[in-house]
Amino acid sequence: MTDTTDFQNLAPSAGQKFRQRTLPFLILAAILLAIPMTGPSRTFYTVAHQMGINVVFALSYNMILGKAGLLSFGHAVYFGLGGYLAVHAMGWIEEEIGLWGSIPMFFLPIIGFFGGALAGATIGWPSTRRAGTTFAMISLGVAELIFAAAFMFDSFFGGEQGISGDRMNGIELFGLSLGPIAEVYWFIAFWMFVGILGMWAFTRTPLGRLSEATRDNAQRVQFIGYNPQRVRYMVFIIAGGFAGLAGGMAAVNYEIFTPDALSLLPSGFVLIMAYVGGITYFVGPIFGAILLTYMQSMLSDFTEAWLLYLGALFIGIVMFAPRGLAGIIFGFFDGLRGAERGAFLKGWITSLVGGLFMLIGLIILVEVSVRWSNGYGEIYEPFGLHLDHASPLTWLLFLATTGAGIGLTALANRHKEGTT
Amino acid sequence: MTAIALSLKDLNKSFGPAKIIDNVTLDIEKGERHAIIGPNGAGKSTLFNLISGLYTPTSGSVTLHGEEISGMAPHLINHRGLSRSFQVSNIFTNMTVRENVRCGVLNALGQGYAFWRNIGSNKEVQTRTFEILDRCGLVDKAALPASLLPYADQRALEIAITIAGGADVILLDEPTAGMSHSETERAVQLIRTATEGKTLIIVEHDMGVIFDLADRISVLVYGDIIASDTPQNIRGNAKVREAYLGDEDLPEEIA
Amino acid sequence: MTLRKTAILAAATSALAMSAANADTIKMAFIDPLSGPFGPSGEAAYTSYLLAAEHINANGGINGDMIEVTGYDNKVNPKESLLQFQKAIDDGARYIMQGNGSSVAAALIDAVDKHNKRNPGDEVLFFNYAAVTPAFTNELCSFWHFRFDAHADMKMAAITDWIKTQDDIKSVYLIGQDYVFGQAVASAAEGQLSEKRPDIEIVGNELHPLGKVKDFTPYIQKIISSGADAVITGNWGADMQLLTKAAAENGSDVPYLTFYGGSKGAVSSLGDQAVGMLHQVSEGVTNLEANEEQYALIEEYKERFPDYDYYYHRVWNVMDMFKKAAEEAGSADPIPVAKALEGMTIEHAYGTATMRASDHQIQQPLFVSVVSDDVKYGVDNIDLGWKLVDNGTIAMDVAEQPTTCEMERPG
Amino acid sequence: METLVFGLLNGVSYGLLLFMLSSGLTLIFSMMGVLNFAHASFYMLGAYFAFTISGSSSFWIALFLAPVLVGLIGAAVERYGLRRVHPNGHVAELLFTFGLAYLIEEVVKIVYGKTSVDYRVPDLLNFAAFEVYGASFPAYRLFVIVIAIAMLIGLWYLLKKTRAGLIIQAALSHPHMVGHLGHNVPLIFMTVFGIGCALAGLAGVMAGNIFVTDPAMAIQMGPIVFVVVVVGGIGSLEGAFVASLVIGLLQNLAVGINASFADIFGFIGLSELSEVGRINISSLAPVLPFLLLVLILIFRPQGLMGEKEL
Repeated sequence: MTDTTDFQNLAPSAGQKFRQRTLPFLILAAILLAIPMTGPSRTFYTVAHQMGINVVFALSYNMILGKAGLLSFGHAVYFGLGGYLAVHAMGWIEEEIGLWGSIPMFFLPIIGFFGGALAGATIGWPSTRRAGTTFAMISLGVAELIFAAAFMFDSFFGGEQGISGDRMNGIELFGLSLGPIAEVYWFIAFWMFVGILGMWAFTRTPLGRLSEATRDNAQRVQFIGYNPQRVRYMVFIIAGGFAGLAGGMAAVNYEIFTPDALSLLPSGFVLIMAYVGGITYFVGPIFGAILLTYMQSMLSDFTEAWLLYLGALFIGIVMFAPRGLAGIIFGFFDGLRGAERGAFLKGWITSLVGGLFMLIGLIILVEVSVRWSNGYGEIYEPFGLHLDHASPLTWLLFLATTGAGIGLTALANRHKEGTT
Repeated sequence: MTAIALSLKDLNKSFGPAKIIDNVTLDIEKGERHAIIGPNGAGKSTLFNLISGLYTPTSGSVTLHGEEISGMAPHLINHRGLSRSFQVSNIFTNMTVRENVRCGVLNALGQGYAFWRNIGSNKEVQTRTFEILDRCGLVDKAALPASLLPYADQRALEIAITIAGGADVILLDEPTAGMSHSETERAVQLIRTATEGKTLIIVEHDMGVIFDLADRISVLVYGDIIASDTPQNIRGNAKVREAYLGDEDLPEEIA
Repeated sequence: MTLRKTAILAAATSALAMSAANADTIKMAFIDPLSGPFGPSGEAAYTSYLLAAEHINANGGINGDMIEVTGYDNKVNPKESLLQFQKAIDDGARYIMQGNGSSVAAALIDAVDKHNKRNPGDEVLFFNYAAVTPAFTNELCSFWHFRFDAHADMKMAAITDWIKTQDDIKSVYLIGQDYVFGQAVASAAEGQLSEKRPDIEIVGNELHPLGKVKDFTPYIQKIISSGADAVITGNWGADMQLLTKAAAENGSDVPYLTFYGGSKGAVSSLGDQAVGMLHQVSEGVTNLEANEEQYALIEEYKERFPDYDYYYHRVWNVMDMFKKAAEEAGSADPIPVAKALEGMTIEHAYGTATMRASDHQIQQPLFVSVVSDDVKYGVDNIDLGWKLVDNGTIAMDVAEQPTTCEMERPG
Repeated sequence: METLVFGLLNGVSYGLLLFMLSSGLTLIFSMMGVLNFAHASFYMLGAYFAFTISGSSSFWIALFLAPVLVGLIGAAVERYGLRRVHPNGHVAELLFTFGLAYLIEEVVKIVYGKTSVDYRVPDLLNFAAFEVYGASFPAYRLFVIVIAIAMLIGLWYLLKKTRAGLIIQAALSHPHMVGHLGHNVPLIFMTVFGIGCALAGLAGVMAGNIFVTDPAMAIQMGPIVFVVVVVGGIGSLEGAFVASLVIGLLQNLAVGINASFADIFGFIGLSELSEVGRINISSLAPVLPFLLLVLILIFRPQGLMGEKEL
């Protein structure tokens, strides 16, 4: 009864495996290879590098938030410490101290991984004994302490100016001097791919599965013979390592690390990235990292109220789409495959249009208010419209779009409730 | 005389002033199927929690295969070969049935914390998982998310997780609670095959199940074991009959 | 204000663009915070650059070319600054301006060096208008970096020189933020005081954590009980405001000699208590004697940007020097401009300014001023403003400091 | 001696201010399990509202009106925001308040501008109450102490002596039981959230003019409030009170200590020249609360006086 064919039937078929596991990585690799062929600008490269780093960082954060169920307010500590170690290593390579001279710059993210994991192992030792809110609060306290310490130990953190290095040293690998930004692209793309692959593979390991089991039911895990604290601790170390990997990527990309990298701000930002993307999906944080990096670096060119939009987006996701962007996207495709495709599509489009209307209303309100508040006499003029804070047209437009938006979403909701 | 698998000695547990377990002493032999019965609130679940490490005894000792385990963390007790199920289904609802069982199997094979190997690549793990699923009649539901299982199958899965780790002392807490008559029959069959060759300790309200399964029965009343004997002798024990008088669960089978 | 397409600027340039249709534009990138907690600080300078550029354009531009200043929001974060720096280069900017935060400035100096080394022919110049860490024109000096603000040691020289003339100051208390900059300020104060007034006793030298103190009262009470006659601080941002506010509240009425007392909101948050107490050192004060043109400029600025005050006088120095250099060089390319800037002297509203060639550090007279209720121009939209103190004009050569810079110049 | 007196005086006034701010969060956190990240934002709103109201009328009207307004906004946030998120669990609630803090800050910036506003101590109280060792103790700080104690008594009376208070108290320790007893739990939650926010608003009214009223004041105060609540212990207003005073005193007294690590640990060979040796106790003062937070959570997760773990 235990012949091999039987249990293999339980596992997904080879075709499924290819579609669900191999194909996405092939597509990712193809995209990464294709990007330089489009002749991207310096800005594109810079933003793309930041995205690559944030993708790895956000995924590592989701290892503990999404998979292990630990809410941390201090994940940037591991990113920062890993990055700092990598920047120091950059200096050692430059000065060819000991064996360092024979290590290519290309492998710095591994040093970062090591640094992040070491920091995770040290700080995680007391903190992962607890879960839930206690853990969250410890992470907050630790982050504050480390950030304060960063200004006390200048030899490692370099004070306010941080530590900088030069990536064009050491042995060249793959013919990459890492000088021009287009060469750094291959470095970032390689390590982002390795990072994604590594963290995805982790979800397929016994420990990866066990961390989910511990998140859902820590008590039961104990009674089948696992120590939940040990599970959390090990996952925490590995997540710290991948955060450090991202730090190492950042070290090479920016050639500088400053104490800001350890502060509560990036820790909060990575939380937002992961959550907005969708913590219940592996790809969620990737979506979140890409969108939020774009918002951070590009949206600030168009509006100074970008933080307001960021806050609104975050609250909107928390309130209306707790499974994040990934949840919205996959929900859409699931709905399309579902039985009542027509009704679903109708409802979905209604909500979408409603949401868009509300967004337009919000934008009008915010942009007009911001200009009025600045008092420079500047006026919001989208598409040649002249939207003054005193003009009735402004408020008419605002009320009309917002009203239409609310009406449509309410309609969509009623429809949804009617069908289910 | 056969070896003692589990031994409770002068076990006490109090919550504040309330004494829930009162000087319980009990030896269970290897391979024995031992049932614990008693009216509601007699302390059966507390006793299980003491044995399995959820609670620390106020005083007294629990020894497993001659080794003291009282006060040990649950996972360490599990490592020493004791595994328990829960009265309320306590499974990993976000995983498939197969993955639920596999969690237990991995531990037995010492790969629980492995982060360097693919979970699907180990043949032995897959074989063992299949074996357990098969024994518990869950093979055809292996790919279903555990949350979608019907109630009786959830109970079966609870047992499957419990035995998956390969423990030789199994504690089952009301495995058939809430089941229909036919489901119960199937469950008893399942328990019988699943715990073959192992030491079984079972808490149950359904006397049919008890008398069907057990080699020996202990009766727990107000934290105290008032009798511990073969089913035959328990039937005739006056103290037991007295304790059960007025209990709505009074089983006709006893008479 | 849309940062990249400022309507004001667009209006101004489009009117001129018609007359000089085939003129090129010189793109200058302003990389500083324009949102978040430090947003106002960046915006006050940004608006100054916009107005200065507008004036230059209205007068025919530089060699006939128009200037376009574009803001890039760096959120005072070094990494984000590097990203915005790349964006600025992409947009065609060859000149960047930054001033908020020494960490950002250090990152940018490094990035500009590397960029210029790795991209010959595509060089970029960095005009630092406010980051005052002395090292930038000493051991960290760079050919590509020009500083248009007096650095910390120069400001301290101005403060100590003024103290030299104040016979009733017999003891001084130093308080600062606990990091490189605060420490540098403290050691400069100690060194210079012992040289200029050996009789002054330094009764306290306190460093507090950066940006973490919510209530400065205990520090103030240490100051009061030390009996100090004056307090010197390099604090900036909330640390500056909270410190002086706690001082006023607890009745510490000795002079507070600050680097950043002039930052926005500091005076208004203190109110009348600031009068006679809050001092600052700067390269220009609106209430100094000046020509009508300067008064008109101050008033125009206030009218255009009512939230802010004419504070960044040095921004006009940056732009005037740049214009003069580009015209002397006959080109707006960075290397000729940089060479022309070295040693250049201009006359500005409050004196003469020289860009010292050896370290690219501007040299100019400095002014110690105090909050007063008897002024022509108030700040923060109240009646209080800055007034020069007696002996408050510090000559250029007094403020001048030696440099250890060994500059590497391109070929 | 001087340092001790100053330290005590300031420690108590700062500690009481902290208590005003954190008592509301203790109520909210204990009962609803929501670690409200936006709590300090309500504190900021209190200060800004007080600025507006005292500008158009008087400080004394603001003292009553501003907290009420903040409380109403808080109640509305609970009713239309948090309640919706509640079914998704505590993490979602926490994240909601996290986003709310961003949003409130940006809206404040639009309405009041990005720089600090000129919110002053009322003239009536703008004098020195008494002098110790040459330093004057401002009357307004004395007023803060009085208001804080009045608030403490009021809160105590409300919780211990009124029927509503008894229900709230029961809900603090046994939220589920209260629902079973037929009370309208959502209404209680909304009320408590509103009251909690109003208390934060009151703290904002009191503190906004001592410190600086600007859009960054919420971020500055936020983390320390958590420290107070967690160190004090869940469900324990007494704990929050003790923790506020402890932290207030700790910070103020540590400032007065002029010793460096090298002075203290010199006997084990710590040198004045090493980086660790150079660290000064007084410069460490503002980070001490976080050290306390981490140590408490590791060694006594129920806090100083709490009954249950987090």
